[in-house]
Amino acid sequence: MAKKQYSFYPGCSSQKAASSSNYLVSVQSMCDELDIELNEIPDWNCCAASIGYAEGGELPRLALSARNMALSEQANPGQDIVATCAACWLSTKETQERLHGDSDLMKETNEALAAAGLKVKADQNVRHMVEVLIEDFGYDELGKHVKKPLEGIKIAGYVGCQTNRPFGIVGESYENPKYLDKLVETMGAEPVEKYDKKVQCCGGALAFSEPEKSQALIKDIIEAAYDGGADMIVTPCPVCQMNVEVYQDHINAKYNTKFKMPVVYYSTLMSVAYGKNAKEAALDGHIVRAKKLEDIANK
Amino acid sequence: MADVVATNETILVVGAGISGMTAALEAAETGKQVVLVEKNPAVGGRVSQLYKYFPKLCHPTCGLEINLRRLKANKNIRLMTMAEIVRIDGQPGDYTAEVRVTPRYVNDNCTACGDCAKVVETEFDDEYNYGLGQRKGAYLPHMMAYPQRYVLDPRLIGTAEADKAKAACKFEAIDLDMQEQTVQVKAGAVIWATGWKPYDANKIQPYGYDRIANVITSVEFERLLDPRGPTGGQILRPSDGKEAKDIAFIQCAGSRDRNHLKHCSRICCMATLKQTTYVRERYGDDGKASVYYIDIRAIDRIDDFYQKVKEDNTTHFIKSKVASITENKSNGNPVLHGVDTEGYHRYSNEHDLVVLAIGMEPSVPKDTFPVSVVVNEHGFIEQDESNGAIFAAGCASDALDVNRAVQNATAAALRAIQVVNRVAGTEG
Amino acid sequence: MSELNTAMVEKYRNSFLKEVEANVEEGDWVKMCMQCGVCSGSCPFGPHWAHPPQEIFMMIRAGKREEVLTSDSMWMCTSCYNCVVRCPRELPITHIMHGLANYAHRLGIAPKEQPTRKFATLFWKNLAKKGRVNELTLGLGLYFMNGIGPGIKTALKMKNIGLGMMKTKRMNPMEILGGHGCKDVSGLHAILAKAREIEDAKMKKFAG
Amino acid sequence: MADEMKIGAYICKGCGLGERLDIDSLKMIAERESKANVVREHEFLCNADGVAMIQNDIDNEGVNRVAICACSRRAKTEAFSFDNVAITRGNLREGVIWVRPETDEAQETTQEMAADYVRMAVTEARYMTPPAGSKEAKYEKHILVVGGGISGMTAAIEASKTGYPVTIVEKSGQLGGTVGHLHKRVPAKAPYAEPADTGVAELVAQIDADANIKVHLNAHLTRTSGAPGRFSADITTESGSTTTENFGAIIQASGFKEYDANQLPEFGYGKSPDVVTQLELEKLARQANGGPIKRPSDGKEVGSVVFVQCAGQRSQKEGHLPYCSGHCCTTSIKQAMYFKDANPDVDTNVIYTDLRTPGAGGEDFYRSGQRKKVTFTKGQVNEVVAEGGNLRVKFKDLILNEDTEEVADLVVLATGMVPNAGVDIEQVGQDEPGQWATNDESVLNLDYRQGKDIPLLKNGFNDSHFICFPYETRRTGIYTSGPVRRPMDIHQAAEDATGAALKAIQAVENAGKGRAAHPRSGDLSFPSFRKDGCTQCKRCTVECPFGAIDEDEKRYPMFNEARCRRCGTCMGACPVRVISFENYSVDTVGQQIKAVDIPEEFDEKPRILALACENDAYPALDMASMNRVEYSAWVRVIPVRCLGSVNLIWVTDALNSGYDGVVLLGCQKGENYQCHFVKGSEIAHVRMSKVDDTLQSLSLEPERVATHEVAITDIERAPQLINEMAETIDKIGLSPFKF
Repeated sequence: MAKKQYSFYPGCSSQKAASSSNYLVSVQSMCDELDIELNEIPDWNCCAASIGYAEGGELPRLALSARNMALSEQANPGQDIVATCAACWLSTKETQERLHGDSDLMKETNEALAAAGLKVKADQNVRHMVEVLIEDFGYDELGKHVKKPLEGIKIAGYVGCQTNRPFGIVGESYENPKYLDKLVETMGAEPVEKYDKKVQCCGGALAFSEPEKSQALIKDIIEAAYDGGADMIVTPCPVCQMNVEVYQDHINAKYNTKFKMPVVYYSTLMSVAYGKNAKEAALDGHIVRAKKLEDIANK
Repeated sequence: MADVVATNETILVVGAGISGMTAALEAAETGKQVVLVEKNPAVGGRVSQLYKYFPKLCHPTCGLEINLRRLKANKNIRLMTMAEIVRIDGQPGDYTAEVRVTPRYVNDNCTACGDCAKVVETEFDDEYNYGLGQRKGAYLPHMMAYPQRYVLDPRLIGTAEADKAKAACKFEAIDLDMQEQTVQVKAGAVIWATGWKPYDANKIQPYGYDRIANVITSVEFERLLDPRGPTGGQILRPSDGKEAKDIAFIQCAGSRDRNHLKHCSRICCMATLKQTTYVRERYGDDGKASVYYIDIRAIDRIDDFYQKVKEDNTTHFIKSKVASITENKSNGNPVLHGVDTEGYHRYSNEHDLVVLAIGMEPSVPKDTFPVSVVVNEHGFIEQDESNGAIFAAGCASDALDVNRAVQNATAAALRAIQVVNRVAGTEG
Repeated sequence: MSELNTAMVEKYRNSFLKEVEANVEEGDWVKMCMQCGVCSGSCPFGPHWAHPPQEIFMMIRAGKREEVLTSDSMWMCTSCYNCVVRCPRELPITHIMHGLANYAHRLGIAPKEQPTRKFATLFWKNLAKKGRVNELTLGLGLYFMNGIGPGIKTALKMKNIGLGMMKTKRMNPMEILGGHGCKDVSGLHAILAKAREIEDAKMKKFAG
Repeated sequence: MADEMKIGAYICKGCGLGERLDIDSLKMIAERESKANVVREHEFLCNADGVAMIQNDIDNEGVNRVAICACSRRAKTEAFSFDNVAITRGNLREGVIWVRPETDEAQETTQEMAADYVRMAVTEARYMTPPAGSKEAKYEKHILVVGGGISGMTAAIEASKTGYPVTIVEKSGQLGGTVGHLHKRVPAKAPYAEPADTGVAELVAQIDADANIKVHLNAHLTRTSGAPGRFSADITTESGSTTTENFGAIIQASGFKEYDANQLPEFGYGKSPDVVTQLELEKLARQANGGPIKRPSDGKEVGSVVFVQCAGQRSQKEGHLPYCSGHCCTTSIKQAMYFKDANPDVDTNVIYTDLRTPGAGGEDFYRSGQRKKVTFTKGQVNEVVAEGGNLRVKFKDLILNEDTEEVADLVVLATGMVPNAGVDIEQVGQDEPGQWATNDESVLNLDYRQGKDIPLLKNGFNDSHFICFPYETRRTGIYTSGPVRRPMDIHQAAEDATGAALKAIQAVENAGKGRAAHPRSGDLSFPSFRKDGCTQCKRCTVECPFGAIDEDEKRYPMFNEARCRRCGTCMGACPVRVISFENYSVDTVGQQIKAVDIPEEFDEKPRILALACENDAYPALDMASMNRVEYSAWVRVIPVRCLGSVNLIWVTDALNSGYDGVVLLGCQKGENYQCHFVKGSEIAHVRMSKVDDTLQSLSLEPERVATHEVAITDIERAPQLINEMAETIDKIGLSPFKF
């Protein structure tokens, strides 16, 4: 397969020493194996996620994503924009759809961009990394690269919200998407069947502002994984990863549970399965260590 | 079958459900020549799969019996079963239809004695019961199937079973060499009565029809009530065969929903109200029926049926489109989640069984009509000049109940007669 | 902004619905709701909504301006999009909720102590500063958004998480000194300013 | 069929009959006992060869009565249909071998069963004549349409298009009916988004241009008499002039009137001129003609309007309508659009409990209304009060769960449809012959014995078997159409009228050929009546479900053959048995009963007579046998056209001749009747309730006669009812009347 090139939008949380920097590391290792070249959008900015709305109005928020698209069009013309973060992907894709659906909005947005000498056409595809893997490679191809099948590991595929709704991955249902399970299988591990919290919301950004309410949801997500006999949870979303992983102590304290459930990214699994070492797979980037993966990685 | 004599004074009726049969019979009993084409092995259509009709709670087979007697007695109608329209060319007063006839592997000699079915062991999903039960590979589609002739499932052909069946027949009724054939049928006018099919419940993901055993559709529920049906007329739920006494009915399952069918399917509200009476019929005061609805559409004079059901204290109405269904893993009960919008009451209600009042979708997909007619965005045929002498009847024209379908089919018959009369030059 | 609020009250005396359609993101859709309630039942924070979306839509039509805009409910939206994908009438409910929250916030009548309102404001200010979010300052800001006292408490409660994040190199104390950001910050600011200007102008137009 | 009777009896050996039964002895019986002229057996009677054999006898042996002893009359019907001969069926398969066990013990009784069915088939054939068709048959293509609204005009145009001349009688001064008073109509075509032209003008123009359609305005029917093919109607105009015309069939499209809103004072109707009905709003809209609508009180442009749905409808309250009128929801949406299209700033609120916009068009139109910013509120309106030139609408908002109110310039009440069905013949009896007079309330003014108009079913709507056969009224050749049948909107009324036109045309054609109408379509037999012997007891004239029989001044029944539906209820009613049909008579059944061989008492073989309705009970027994549900070998089943045709003499004869029990199996009666002849089953039940006296006079136990309502799905129950009788006889012992 020839090298594949994409215009890459990493997003704030994946930056060096940021909350999902480990995500980026494993994505890089995965891409090396698959011969994917990610051309970072120069000087990209935050997408305002889905929490910027209170202070930043509609147009300012659209302008943020529009700026990223404009920069991408300049630097990486013709390349699909690929995001690894669910929120980044969603905001950008949404902006693109809204601009195309509403000529006034397009006009006003470009008016705003003009203030920095930018212009947006918003005609590039905006895709999530998972889409790239499934649509441009496919499970068979992804499977071919497996060197260390993740045998004996049972994994709950936690899809969450924003990689799933409102856009989602083509061919998947909102209520029961199967792509993570298929990826897990492809990597030689065993998916948790009927993991019925797989699309349950974790509270998203409200995990910060409404911790108790959110942690109640997170508890269910982890509990269901344990019920399904999972050794770990896999997710495609940095917010999900963080929320589900880092509050486990708080939840244990509040509900006197004994949660110690590793939460990793699909890219973590793939890096390990592709024979990368623990560091390359950023296994050291997890507060709850994914022992079983480390064992395989260190083999 | 190949020798179907038809002229441009013949009326071709496509589909022999209640609408098609009505149109064909009314035209024939007015003295017109009719060719009636049905893709299934037997006539009767969807209604023959219903336990009861609303609002009289009478049995569809009762009306079917009369229509069958009319059909048997009427020499003006030529019936072609297992036949489908490939295409129709021509113009008003002069159409030619290409009809594909698939082999039944059983000829007119069949006396429906059933000897073939005795020897055949292989079983297949029973279409008549929406796959809830099994039927033999040699079978009579149902008790009142007409033509009263057995069918050999094509999957049997070439197997030893087929030969066994042939050997068992004393009347040389089984012909394993039957081939598919295409027949040209001339017609002056065409009545398109291809009816409806239940919307694919798998697509309504939040309700987990594909994941939760005890979520079924309203058409399947009808089969459960049939004393000759897969459960012998008992309301036994799929997961564990236990009697379901606390039953939830979800309205607009696929209807009035841009994610599925945008239109209102009209019949579902009355169908559900009717089905709540089944619960009462089986369990008396021990049963419980809960109806989750957006608007109850018991239209025109049969609204009193709704009034009556409302008075039944075992029946409950919740104004709410159910948001999602989960399964109580310990007992297989579906749990309905949502909000009763009349005053905002959040619920998570557990029931023994959920019946989806499934929407009505035109049988023929919008883009695959073998004839050129004006079809609206919902897939129904619009009344339009440019349709020429091709007239929709029944649920091919809109989501209709039986009464309206018959009314509409009778009208379609007259429109067709007007054309063939013109051809014959008999108009006054 | 509350003179804007009075202006709006004036202008849309009897029709809150018209006001929403004119000034709220995707507000045009409110009229299309058929009160099925699937959104209200689909929300993960559902139980915490005093008025779930479908009820809010009805309240808007019923002209309950005060109750809606001062409500804490829209701020319960976690942006999970469950309601959007299930709505039989295609309403972009998530955006409408964001839009209503934003509108109430701008009119200055949103509940002052609403934590999500505060956090969202913080978040925006944080990202707007340098174009990228500084998680550390955001986090600290979050802990202290209810004042020093509770701030310390939360900070302590979050200590272990913080340490864990640092250990795993997912948080960097040095960020406090600046950290990530766009190069062309001024350009970004210009864009945001312009965008805001356009929007305000529109709203003034409606108000005037 | 003048030439002498020649009976052919044909016994089939297929489907196991040959193995299970002694065919030779059956042949013997047919020949020696039943005296069939030709008796043949066949390996496989229903195949081409078997059928050819029979046809050959008909053509060359002069056989004109064919007794086919094979399978049920419901099986192989097409194979065994021979022209110009009388055909009977001895049901040896479904009636005998499929319901009896294949055991040596059962062999004897099974054979006896078969033997009796052979006797019965041949005997029935002996007493049948191939029907020749009614002598009264008259062919009159002219169709009368009563009512010039959408339904009437559509019916007229469609009938004329088909080649049948039409006369419309309209009571008002113009065509158009209610719809003629509308500003616009709810659209009937995609995209179902905007109010559409009513189309009335076009229809009227079409009628004016159609030489085949004659119109009488300001006219009504002062007398209607006759029958399909020979109706005669007196058409009287306001001026008093009367013309009499002849018609082949009649379509009653007399429409509806708006419910009287004065019965809704709680909604302020009558108190404020600004509370109007939907029809009154149409008037305002037409005056405004696309411009802003002004309110009646002071001519102020309406700035806010509230629509109150289900006003006096769907309500059990005294004086309210219990039903839903179906069209009002979309009508209100359309009317709200009148306001929005003229001025988008007008506040329009539709207050409903259930919004009913069915089908594809309905839901699209609802969305279109929302797009135009019509507000929809699920609520219950309690009161409308006029106050300071405004209206205060007090209602409970069912979503926000609060009592609230809204001030409006105008309130529109969605009141319901009340059918113009004429007089209720249950209440207004018919005048005596000779004293017959026109009734101004009546629509048809029929001079029929049973009353001036068509019977009602419920809530003032005309009777109709409204699921499977909606057009079947109880007055043959007269078809109701539009809102007299059930509430309906314009689109449905037009469809309905087109269908009614077909039924009328069909009635014309059938009457012309002397054939029966639905459900015995094509039946050429007709009731023949022996005047001498008639006691003028009136039972037949009173009981005929279709009002087919009138009375002459001497009180003798006058059979209007073309009105007759061939159910035989008159035959069942007649105490002196002077009414019969060529192919169905007191004898065709009575002689079968006698033909059965009644064993000696000491044989201890009871005999049960089952008279089963051929529409439901008989098929149920057939299907039972297809499932091999066994039932008593003592029973002999005779299918009847309708339980209403059962004459008491059959029961008494049976008991007299030694039967031990009689079971009557009919259809469900009552409001939700399933009887295809409407009243037959009910009448039979009434008659049988009186049979006890007869039994007492014979000093027999009343349990020996049982009457049941059976559904076609009673596949287990029907046989069980027969077995129950067998058990009863077991208990109470055999009949003393054995010889």
